[in-house]
Amino acid sequence: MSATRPSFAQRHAATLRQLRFYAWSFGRSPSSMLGLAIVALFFALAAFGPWIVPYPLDATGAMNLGNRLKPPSAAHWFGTDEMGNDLYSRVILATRTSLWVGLTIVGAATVVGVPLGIAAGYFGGAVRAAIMRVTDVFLSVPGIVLALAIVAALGPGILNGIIALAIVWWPGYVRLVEAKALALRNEPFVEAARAVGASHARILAVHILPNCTSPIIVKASMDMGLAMLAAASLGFIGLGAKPPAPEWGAMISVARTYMPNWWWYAVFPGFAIYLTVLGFNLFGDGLRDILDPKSSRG
Amino acid sequence: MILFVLKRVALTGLMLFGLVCITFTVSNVAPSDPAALAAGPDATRDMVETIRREYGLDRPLPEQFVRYLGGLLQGDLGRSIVTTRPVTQDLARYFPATLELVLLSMTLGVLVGVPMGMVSAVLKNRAPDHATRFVAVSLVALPAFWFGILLQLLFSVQLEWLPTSGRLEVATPPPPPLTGMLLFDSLASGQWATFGDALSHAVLPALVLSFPCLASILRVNRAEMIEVLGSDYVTAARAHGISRLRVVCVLALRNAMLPTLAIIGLRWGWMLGSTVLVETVFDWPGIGLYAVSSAIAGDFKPVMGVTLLIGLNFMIANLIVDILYGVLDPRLRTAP
Amino acid sequence: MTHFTIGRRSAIAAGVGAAGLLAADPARAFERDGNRKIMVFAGGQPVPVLDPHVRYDWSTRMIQQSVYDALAKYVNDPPQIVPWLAERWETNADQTVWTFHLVGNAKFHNGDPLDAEAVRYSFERGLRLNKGVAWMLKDVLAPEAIQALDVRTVRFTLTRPMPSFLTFIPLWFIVNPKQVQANVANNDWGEAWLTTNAAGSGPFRLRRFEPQSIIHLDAVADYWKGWPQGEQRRLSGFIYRIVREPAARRALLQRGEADMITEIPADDFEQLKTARGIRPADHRGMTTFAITMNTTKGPTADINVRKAIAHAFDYDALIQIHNGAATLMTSPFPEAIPGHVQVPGMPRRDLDRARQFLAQSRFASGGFELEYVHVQGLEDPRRIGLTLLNSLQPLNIRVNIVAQPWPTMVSRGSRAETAPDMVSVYVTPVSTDPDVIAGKYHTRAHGNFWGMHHLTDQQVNAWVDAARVETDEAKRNQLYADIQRRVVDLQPEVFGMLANRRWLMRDHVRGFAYCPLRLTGEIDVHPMWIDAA
Amino acid sequence: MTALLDISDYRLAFDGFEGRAHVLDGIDLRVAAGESVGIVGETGCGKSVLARSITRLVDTPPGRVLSGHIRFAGEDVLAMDQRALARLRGHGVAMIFQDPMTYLNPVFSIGSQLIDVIRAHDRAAGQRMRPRVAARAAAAEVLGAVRLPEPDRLLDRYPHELSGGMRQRVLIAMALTGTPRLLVADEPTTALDVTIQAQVLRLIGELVAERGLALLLISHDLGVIGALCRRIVVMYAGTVVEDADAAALFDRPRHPYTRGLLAAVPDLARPDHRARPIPGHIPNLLAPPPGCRFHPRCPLAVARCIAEKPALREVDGRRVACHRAEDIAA
Repeated sequence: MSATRPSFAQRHAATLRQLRFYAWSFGRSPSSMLGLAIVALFFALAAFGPWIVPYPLDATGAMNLGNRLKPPSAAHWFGTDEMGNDLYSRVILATRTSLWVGLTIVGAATVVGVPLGIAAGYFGGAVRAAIMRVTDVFLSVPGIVLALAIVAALGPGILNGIIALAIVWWPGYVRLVEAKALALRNEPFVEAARAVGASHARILAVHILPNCTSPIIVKASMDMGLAMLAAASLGFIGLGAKPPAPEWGAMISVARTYMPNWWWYAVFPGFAIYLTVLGFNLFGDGLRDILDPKSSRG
Repeated sequence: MILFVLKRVALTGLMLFGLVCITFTVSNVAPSDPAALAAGPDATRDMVETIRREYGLDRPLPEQFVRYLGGLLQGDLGRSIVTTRPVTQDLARYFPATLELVLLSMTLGVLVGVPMGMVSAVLKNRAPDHATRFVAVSLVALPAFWFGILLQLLFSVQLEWLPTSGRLEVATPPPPPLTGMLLFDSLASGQWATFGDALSHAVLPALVLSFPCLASILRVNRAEMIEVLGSDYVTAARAHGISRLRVVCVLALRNAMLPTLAIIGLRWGWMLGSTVLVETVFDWPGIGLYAVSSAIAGDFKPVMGVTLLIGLNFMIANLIVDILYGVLDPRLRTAP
Repeated sequence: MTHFTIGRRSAIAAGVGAAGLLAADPARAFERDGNRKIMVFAGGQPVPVLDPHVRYDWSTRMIQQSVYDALAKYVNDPPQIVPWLAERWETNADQTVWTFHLVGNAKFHNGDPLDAEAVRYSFERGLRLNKGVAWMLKDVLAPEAIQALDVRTVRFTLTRPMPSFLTFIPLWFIVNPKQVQANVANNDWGEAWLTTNAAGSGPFRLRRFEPQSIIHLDAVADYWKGWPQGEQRRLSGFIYRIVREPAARRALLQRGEADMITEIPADDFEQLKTARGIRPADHRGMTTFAITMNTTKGPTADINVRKAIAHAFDYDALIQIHNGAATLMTSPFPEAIPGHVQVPGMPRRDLDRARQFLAQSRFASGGFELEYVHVQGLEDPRRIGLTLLNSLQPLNIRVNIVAQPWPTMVSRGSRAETAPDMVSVYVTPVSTDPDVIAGKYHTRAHGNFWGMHHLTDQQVNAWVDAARVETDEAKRNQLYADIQRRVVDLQPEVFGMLANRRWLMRDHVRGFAYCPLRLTGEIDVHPMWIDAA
Repeated sequence: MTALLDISDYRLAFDGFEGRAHVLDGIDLRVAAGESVGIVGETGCGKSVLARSITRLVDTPPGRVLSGHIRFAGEDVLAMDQRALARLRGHGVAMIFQDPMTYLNPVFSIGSQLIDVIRAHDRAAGQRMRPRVAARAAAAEVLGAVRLPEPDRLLDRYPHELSGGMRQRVLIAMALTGTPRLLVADEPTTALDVTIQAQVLRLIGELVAERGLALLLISHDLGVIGALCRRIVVMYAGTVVEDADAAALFDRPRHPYTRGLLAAVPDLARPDHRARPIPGHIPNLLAPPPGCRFHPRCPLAVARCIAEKPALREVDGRRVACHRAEDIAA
């Protein structure tokens, strides 16, 4: 009977049409496509960086003091830094650090924020009041200042930076998901599910969570860039990655004393941050336009 | 309305308490001895002890916490070990500078962001719109600390159009203190030269600080404007022959004010926080710089003070925005 | 009220309203006040607390030295102690009683005479506050043991012989008791008030004190000690401008908005020292840099590991990092400290010997990781950390470079169990007293940042204790020589280098005189002037 | 004599994902001065787009006019410049819309919105805009004209403070501030309670009669249209399928779709009559069916219906677009 079985395309016609529509809308926006391209490049560099850079050892503590602060050249496309290391290699290899930072912060924020948000929105009442009050407190904390305090207390280092930023990042997700879950709670299909005696867990898993995914995906993709930017900012204040690991913010922090005569030292890492954050933001913006068009808010 | 405000104030107090708990915990998670820093590198142990006693750091943490809370109720944020002065005095000294910067940035953000958002919305999906959105996203993506340095090098070092850092030329006497905001004070006392001097110092940091805010305002205004322009009442207005210019500039702008206001409320605290970076780059002696230098010195009372101040600002800003919403939005005005 | 005639500034300021941001006029290079000039000096370190008995670091000391006077003053290189408020002094045979005779004409800025009681009060205040400078004298001097014998005579009676007593005297500034007492709150000895105010007698008085940005001093026209450059040339004022970014400081100097800057990155210095209109000052410093190793725990407890590290370390890189503006230590003591000897066999990079040492240790094949902690935000120690990491790779020793805030680092280092394996430590002697340096290796030092090695050696202890009370100079020097050799042998640290102290100034700046006993960026403003039309 | 409104062969499409949607496909419609015409059709048949097209309120892009023209009082609407358009909107064609809540700006008072419209009309007429105070009097007057009590006080109130019926009256007032000759009412009563519906319809009828306006009433509700209109135009999927006198249409529908539409209406007067929905769905306008757009749902469809698009032609004293119009028994 296999001959009469509907093909994959037929079975999922609606889904495929939806996806085609997304792709079509996304592709129509040049800025979204640019974002996609940058994000793809970023992931590629993070994945294959060590194999494509000319001096992979320069990110692990090599020194070449005879070659300090050389301007960009054929041998060193982005020039060299104050330890004689190849900046091109270090900038490329730092993508991995950034990727890791972005993923971890956003991941942690999602893991903490989404369940809390769903619980608050779905259960309402005292649960919601408690969760949202705590969230509001955290939201009112100036993120970078709290992160600064945390890192100053724990000591610098990427991990501490990530912890600090994750602590200030999750409340945004609670807010986002809570509003959505609150709206969904009163949707007829949820009421129907409740009426037929579905368990809370089932309702949450089957009805609430899937309907929250679009805004979460959009926010997460935007936050990737912003989290990297925040981590770089901490790096700049001197609270970033441990040497010799390359990290853009920390590189700029060192490089600023070499401005403007050794401009390449600060310019390339800064541009890398800018491009990456830009890419993720454009990408997220594009995603929002197609997945969550109603919410193009600040 | 009064009840609403009272409730909000009570809630704000509760949230401040939460904030104190958070910052206090954060400040004490790691073994750090700011007293050693204050005592100086050569100090003997008993000298460090003297300072520790003086600042109550020798007490058990719960006691320190209770004392801090007690002080807080009387408006006392403790003393900075590094400056030896009460944190409230330091904040009073540095906050006006930050406030000046943030107000200027907000103004910039609104003056540029709102029109750009409107233009972008009117020309939706055409070249200027794509360009504007690209600029908006760029402004968010630019690392403020990096771009600030670049601007500084361009305008101050290479072109020598603007001063490098600080708030006034060294020899310019500050205007008679009124608010501590030099721009305001110099205007109030009619010192135009001083005003120009202060403005030329504030331009770059304010510009850099305004970028994310500007982008937000732009984005929100664009979205709101698109929504408004697509709304039935705009269709109706157009059907009644009201010119497009008037529809965009007057009717829709009024609708756009509310979300802009909300953004300002949201961004207010956020911008106070991000002065941490901008003030570091531009040597702007405000609370951001104060927080950074204190944090690096392990001097946590000032960090807590700054956090609380910004948190309080955030809460108050939101309260004001909520109240203003009620005033500006007739739909909420009569609502209970 | 002084009137500034500041041509370009006013023009800029007036024009800015209309965005009239004029291009710089390169001819202008200093602030004028009538015919006199105001010197602008830019550095990165603020002056949070001005009280001379509470705080001292280079920027603070520079302002303190300008608004206050001490009984004596350090000048010149090699350093000398010259009479200042005291015109002469004498001591008894065992150096326990010191008597100072004051000049007759010194007066405070408010006109009060500076008498013996003011000196007594100031020393008592320093001791009672038990902060800042107190450590120098608190062990030998009780507040009651200071006597104002008459208006111009002060006597200090010490509890034990102290040959180095005089070396600390220039660091104790004299405050005006009347002014201070008038501003006492809660029995604080006027501490709160003196934090941002001054009650001194120095060549300058405080005009504007903004601890994080600008400190503006006015010269005292009738300064009791007079002006070495002559009344005609003396400055009208001095402005210390706090500019945290090195690039911004540099720009200020290049634009002529600062007459002198300090805290200059080595590479910047190289570029600017030959620039037109700019003059460098480059002098051998007194600040030792060492990598202190924890001698009580982990691999570094093993002396052979320590020696292996010391012989693997790339000393040349230390010099290279400073673009040659540093000298390697030839002993645990800086050269300018009396009693310094060149210790033979100071470790230098020699990988074979390093491997031999490692082979003799319990960790013959390496394979372990050591933590290297440096103060967060300091660039040179970070680079040195990278050098260390690189140097130890051949020994199969990994290095974990950790930046920590100073208080955290000190807090960790105060106990042997938590002290890091390796820490970068700068030590700047504030006086020429060798006991301070030798004391770094005494058991007493444990708990202080320079004692993070937690070394306990009875021999060193005994010698240090003997030397500090030995009044015979030859015997004392012999003891210090023994200590230096012994310490090198024990290798509690990788003995590093002494970085040069460097300033850049516009070529119209005159009267700069280097003295190694000032702190890193500190200058003595009193004799300085600006030679320009 | 030319008709007041003359739409001929008007074809409008929207470009979007998956291609071009042919929303209006060759509309022919004439409205004479003072005539009341109703347009009826299912949701999505293009009647609202048609209404908006009359005053060029359809944004292009995404809209795109493929052919045809629209003339109002002899002037080509599609060729008008902004000024002429403003005049048309103020003094030619007035529109009232479906949902009075969303068509009033929530953050402005009623008075402010009315005054804006009045002043805009002044300008469109080439006169000096009267000052807001003077315009306020006019606004109060026009509110009175739509039978709203206490118009002066009403001016200072906001849309959300009014009931639905009042809001619709305000919208009608707004439409009548100029000197329109044609009133286009797009589902004016759909969002209202049934009791209010009748009042509003009566009001519209009275105003149209008083002022001698032509009326183009758009609704999916045959009852509403029947109450006010002498002539009814039935639209299906972007085409006019039947255009007839109301009585004739109700009595003897000549298009199968019209017949289906009538059959779908429950008739309370005849309880035995069962409402029968039309089977099938509205066609996908991206790829409309060839020939007659109704043929997939038409019980009478023949091969010709698939092959050839039926033109509007005179049959039985009306215009019908059906090859089998003659075959449909009355």
